[in-house]
Amino acid sequence: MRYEAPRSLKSAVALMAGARGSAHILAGGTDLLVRMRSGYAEPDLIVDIKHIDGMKSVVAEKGGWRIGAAVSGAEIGEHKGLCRAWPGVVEAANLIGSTQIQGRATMTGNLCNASPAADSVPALVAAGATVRIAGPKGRRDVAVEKVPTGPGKTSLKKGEIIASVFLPKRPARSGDAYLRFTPRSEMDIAVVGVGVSLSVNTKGVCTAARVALGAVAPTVLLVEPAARALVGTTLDETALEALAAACSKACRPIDDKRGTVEYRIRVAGVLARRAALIAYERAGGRK
Amino acid sequence: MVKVAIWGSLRAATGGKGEVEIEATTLRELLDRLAEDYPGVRPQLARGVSVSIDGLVYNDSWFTPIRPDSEVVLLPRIVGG
Amino acid sequence: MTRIHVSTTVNGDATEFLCEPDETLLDVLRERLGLTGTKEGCGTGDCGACSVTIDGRLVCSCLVLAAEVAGCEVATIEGMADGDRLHPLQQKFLDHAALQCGICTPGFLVAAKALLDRNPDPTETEVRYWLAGNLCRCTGYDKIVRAVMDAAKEMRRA
Amino acid sequence: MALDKGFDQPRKFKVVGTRPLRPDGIDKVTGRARFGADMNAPGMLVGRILRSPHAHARIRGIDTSKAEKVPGVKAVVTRKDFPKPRPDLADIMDNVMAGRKALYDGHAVAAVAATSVHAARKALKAIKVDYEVLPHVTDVDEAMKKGAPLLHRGRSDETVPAGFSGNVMHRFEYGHGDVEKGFKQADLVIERHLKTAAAHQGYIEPHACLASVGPDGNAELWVCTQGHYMVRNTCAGLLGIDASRLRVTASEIGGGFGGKTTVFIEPVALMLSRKANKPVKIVMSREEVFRATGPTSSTSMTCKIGMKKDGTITAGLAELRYQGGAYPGSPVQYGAMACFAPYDLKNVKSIGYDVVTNRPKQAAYRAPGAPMGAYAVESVIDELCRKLGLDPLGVRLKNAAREGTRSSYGPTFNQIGLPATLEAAMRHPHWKAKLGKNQGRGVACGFWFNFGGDTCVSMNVTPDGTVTLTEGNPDIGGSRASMTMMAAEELGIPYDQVRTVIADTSSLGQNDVTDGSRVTFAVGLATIKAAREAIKICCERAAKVWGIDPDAVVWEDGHAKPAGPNAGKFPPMSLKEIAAIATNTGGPIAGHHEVNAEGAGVSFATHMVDVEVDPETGAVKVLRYTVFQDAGKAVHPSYVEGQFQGGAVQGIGWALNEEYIYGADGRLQNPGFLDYRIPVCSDLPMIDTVILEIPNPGHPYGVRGVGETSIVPPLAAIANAVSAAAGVRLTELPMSPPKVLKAIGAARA
Repeated sequence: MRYEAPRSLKSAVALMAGARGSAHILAGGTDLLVRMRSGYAEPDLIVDIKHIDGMKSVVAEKGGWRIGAAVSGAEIGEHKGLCRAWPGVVEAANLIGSTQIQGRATMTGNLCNASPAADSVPALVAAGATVRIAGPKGRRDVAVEKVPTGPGKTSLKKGEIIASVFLPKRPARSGDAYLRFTPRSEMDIAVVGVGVSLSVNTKGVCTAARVALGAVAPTVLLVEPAARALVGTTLDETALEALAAACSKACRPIDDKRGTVEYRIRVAGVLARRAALIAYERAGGRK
Repeated sequence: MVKVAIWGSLRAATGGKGEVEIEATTLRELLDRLAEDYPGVRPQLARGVSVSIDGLVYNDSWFTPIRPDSEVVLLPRIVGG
Repeated sequence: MTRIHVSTTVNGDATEFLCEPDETLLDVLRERLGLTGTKEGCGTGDCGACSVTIDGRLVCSCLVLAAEVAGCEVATIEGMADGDRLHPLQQKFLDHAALQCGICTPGFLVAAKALLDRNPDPTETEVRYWLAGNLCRCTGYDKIVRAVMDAAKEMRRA
Repeated sequence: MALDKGFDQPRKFKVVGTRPLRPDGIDKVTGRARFGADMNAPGMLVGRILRSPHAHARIRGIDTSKAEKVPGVKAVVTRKDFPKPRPDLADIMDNVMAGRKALYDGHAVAAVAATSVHAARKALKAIKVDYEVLPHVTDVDEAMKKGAPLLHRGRSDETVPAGFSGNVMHRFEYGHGDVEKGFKQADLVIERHLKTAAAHQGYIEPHACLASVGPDGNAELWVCTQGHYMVRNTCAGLLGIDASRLRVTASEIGGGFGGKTTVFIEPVALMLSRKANKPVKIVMSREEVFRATGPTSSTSMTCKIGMKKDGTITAGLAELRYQGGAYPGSPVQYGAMACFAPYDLKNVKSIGYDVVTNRPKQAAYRAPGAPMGAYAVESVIDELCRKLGLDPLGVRLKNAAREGTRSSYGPTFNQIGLPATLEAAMRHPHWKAKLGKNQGRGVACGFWFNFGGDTCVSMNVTPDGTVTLTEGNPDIGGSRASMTMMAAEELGIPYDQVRTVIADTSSLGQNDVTDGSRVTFAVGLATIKAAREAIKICCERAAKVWGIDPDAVVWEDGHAKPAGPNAGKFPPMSLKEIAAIATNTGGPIAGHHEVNAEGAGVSFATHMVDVEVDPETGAVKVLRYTVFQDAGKAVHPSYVEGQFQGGAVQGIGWALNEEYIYGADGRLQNPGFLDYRIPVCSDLPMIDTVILEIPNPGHPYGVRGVGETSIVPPLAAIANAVSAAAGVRLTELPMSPPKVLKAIGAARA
């Protein structure tokens, strides 16, 4: 195995594109090293991207925020601007693992690991985030929900690296929230995760919404009927019922060691209601 | 003679008796005579027994004295965790 | 595999070592540098026994490649006391009987210090969530939480 | 006989009952303490074990030829390398290294020693095992049915009635009276079927050892274990060497809870070392710990209890079915003995079935077998109280076992503390505290035995008058502090003038394992006896100096003093003064004591817990928890509290989230701390403790073991609280959110 720590994105891409055998990006390493230890990953090449300019920074861009691929969860949680603009995304990023994991784990890694249960992904999808991908053929911007294609699989091509996540400008009177269910209060993988982002008008009527579910299908789900259930309402009981029903209906979960099909379907609706109310309050809709 | 209480599933080995009388003044005598008088108990003795004498549990001390009026209960061998 | 030469700082001392590219920081600390105070409980980042700080940031050393710490400041349990003067957290762990077997203790101390360095006056809930990545199977955490709260109090007074 | 009938009461203690700092404390807060994996040796090799991926498979052959050729590989070991074991070690041998069959996912089949981790890994991959996969069974009820896949042939003993499969190894029965008659006298009879999942001890330190066997046949082993004498005896037996040739040193131990009371990797490391002629270190991964060491049993139980309207229990019947993994010896007998032990019952019967399945061989786990049986009995009592509108503490006190009660397992209790714990619980503010919406309170009682066993202690007075105490039981939770305290108490010298060390197996006689809550009781007893012997010698030396009869010298506050009318007037001599002239008065001064410390007492506890249930997700939050337990005499109250708290929290984990999850393929699906969910700090409230002190008449200070009883009541206490909060009786552990939500849904439908 070879360990490389290039100083530029270009050389990182060149290393990844030219690699023979299995090549892995290392940012936080909190998934990769676990997989190496268990023998699931046996890299021939590891490219540590933390020494590349911009990978460890959060910068304002067009009213939104560009977050480098190697920015850790703890750094996101400590960033006042991000906390103000996208509290739901920050909450989701901060739910990944323990304090120790937070010191290393990145949202980009969470996305590229392509676990259906990744915490930050539903929140990013709800927020309408995009990623910037650098590759041998140049760079492209892609919606977050287009990245994972199945458990452990992404749409990234050989040599491609996600360089940053972009959170757009938060519209006025908007709020987002992420809730997940885990058996323990910490140190757990989501059995169900729900990200909600919505905007309201001055009368508290929801004007736009995005609802995303995690851990209930092979990839994150952007549930449009759930969003439609909210738009045009003040999140009254009928709207919340419709939201819960839409979320439960969208689920295509499996039975596994972490939860049952029945349970995931049920709790997706419960959490969606709760997350929507938090987002609504944050948007200034009150309740 | 000492009265020895026999636990439920071992009673099959004592002809259904829940209590047997044994001539013994020590633990070793008790176990030896028990095996002689009730051969059916031998497999359990081989697996190991503990003996409660007046409420305290003994495992191996052969010369533990037993008084005629002692309360003696035969138990499967107790080990810990 | 070609070994990698790494120059770093461990507990304030300039340190150099050679490591395999896939070797973890935990393995280098324990096997190459003789710093066995950092423990391995799981090797997968789930127990916190291997907690250290890198440039002040709390991490599981089992999830860090040793090659990554080139040029960094690594702090382990061995560097916590000042000579023969225990850190207040170490003293409070003793005073409160906050350890039974002691295998998780170094990780808890390193993690608790990282908390108090940031937040000198944490609530019980903040302590409990900060330390949620450190598993202890002996104590039920009660005395550990008390020791951390008490150490924080004493450090605020000092 | 070890028993000191003369319990010195009332005695004013000077050291016992105080809270000094533990002697090994500074090493443990500075990282200096050396645990199992912390030792290295020159020329050391890395040992690794190949494990079966199948739950049940015949091993047709193992080809190690390719592995042996991997560069850096110095030894490969399979079962063929071990001599035929003695009959009493046959199951241990087979569990350490599979013979004809692999009996569970994770069963060791081969091992290698190599110069690097990489070489060892490569060698494991190069070993070819020819498996014939067989049908498997992991569920206890399935395993008992006729026609179930059989693990062994002809192992069921004469106690097993016809109609069961050959996986049922043994049947136990205890009790007295006539339960059928008793049920007829009851106003209400409830029968429930209950299940519990297998839980692992979850010690944070994986098993580790460093073995070195020389060409002269002398061997050394450094190991984390609860009993290094047991390791010596077992390994010597498995390797066919004299026990005296094998010197075992116990490292500091990072938790055990019963799980380190047998051998797994140690014989393998020794065999690899013997073949390679170099030191070999084996450290288990966490995954190996879960797959291949000993969790406790999973169980299926039926419990039926009858009660009168006034709360009198008229009869109790429990049938306990415990699977103990691939070999006989589940702790079902203890479950059957302990489950009704807290109560004074006229009609009681408990039946236990020991069952084998394709799971790792269970090892002891804190009060082995008792928590599950208590869960069954205490759940049904709680339901009876609820349905009859009775106070659950009042009912328990009304039926409580007391001094003179004939226990359900046979013996009559002497002085015991159950009523005191119940009365303390009734008086405690926790019992009166208000509960909110979706909250519930549960109580439960628990019983456990204490053990004694072989114990050696050697106490040496140094020339400067300080004292070294040498004992042979690994200190798993602060026992060196307790021994030091008892030695200082007896000698009448300050705590800091005694240093206690754990000897290797060449330095003392046989010591039983640190288990059965025996150490503070048994080693403490031997320590006191050793101190008394040293004191006797000190008094004799003083008598010589003074020219008086030794009987005219007494020992008080660390000094020899003349006593009696004709003793004469001499200034008292301190231990320091006597030690300083020891060379002149007859030589070094020491006391030692070797004993089979029989006559341990029993222990009881009552637990009280409040929980909140989220009716929409089934999540359970523990809000408040109080432990009431009899400690006999609390030697170091902080560590007694620690035992209470730790046991309670292990019980909380077992009740709510911990479980071994097997797939249809018979493989363990959650061999890691991420999905085997032990409680984390943020899951819990503080755990309040109330120490009761009802002296054990079998110990000079009245000490009882306290380590295990605290895990017996929590499963039931939490189940009772969750059932109260959810409004529906939960009968299966763990009460994970999907199960709770399903039960709530079913109750409302």
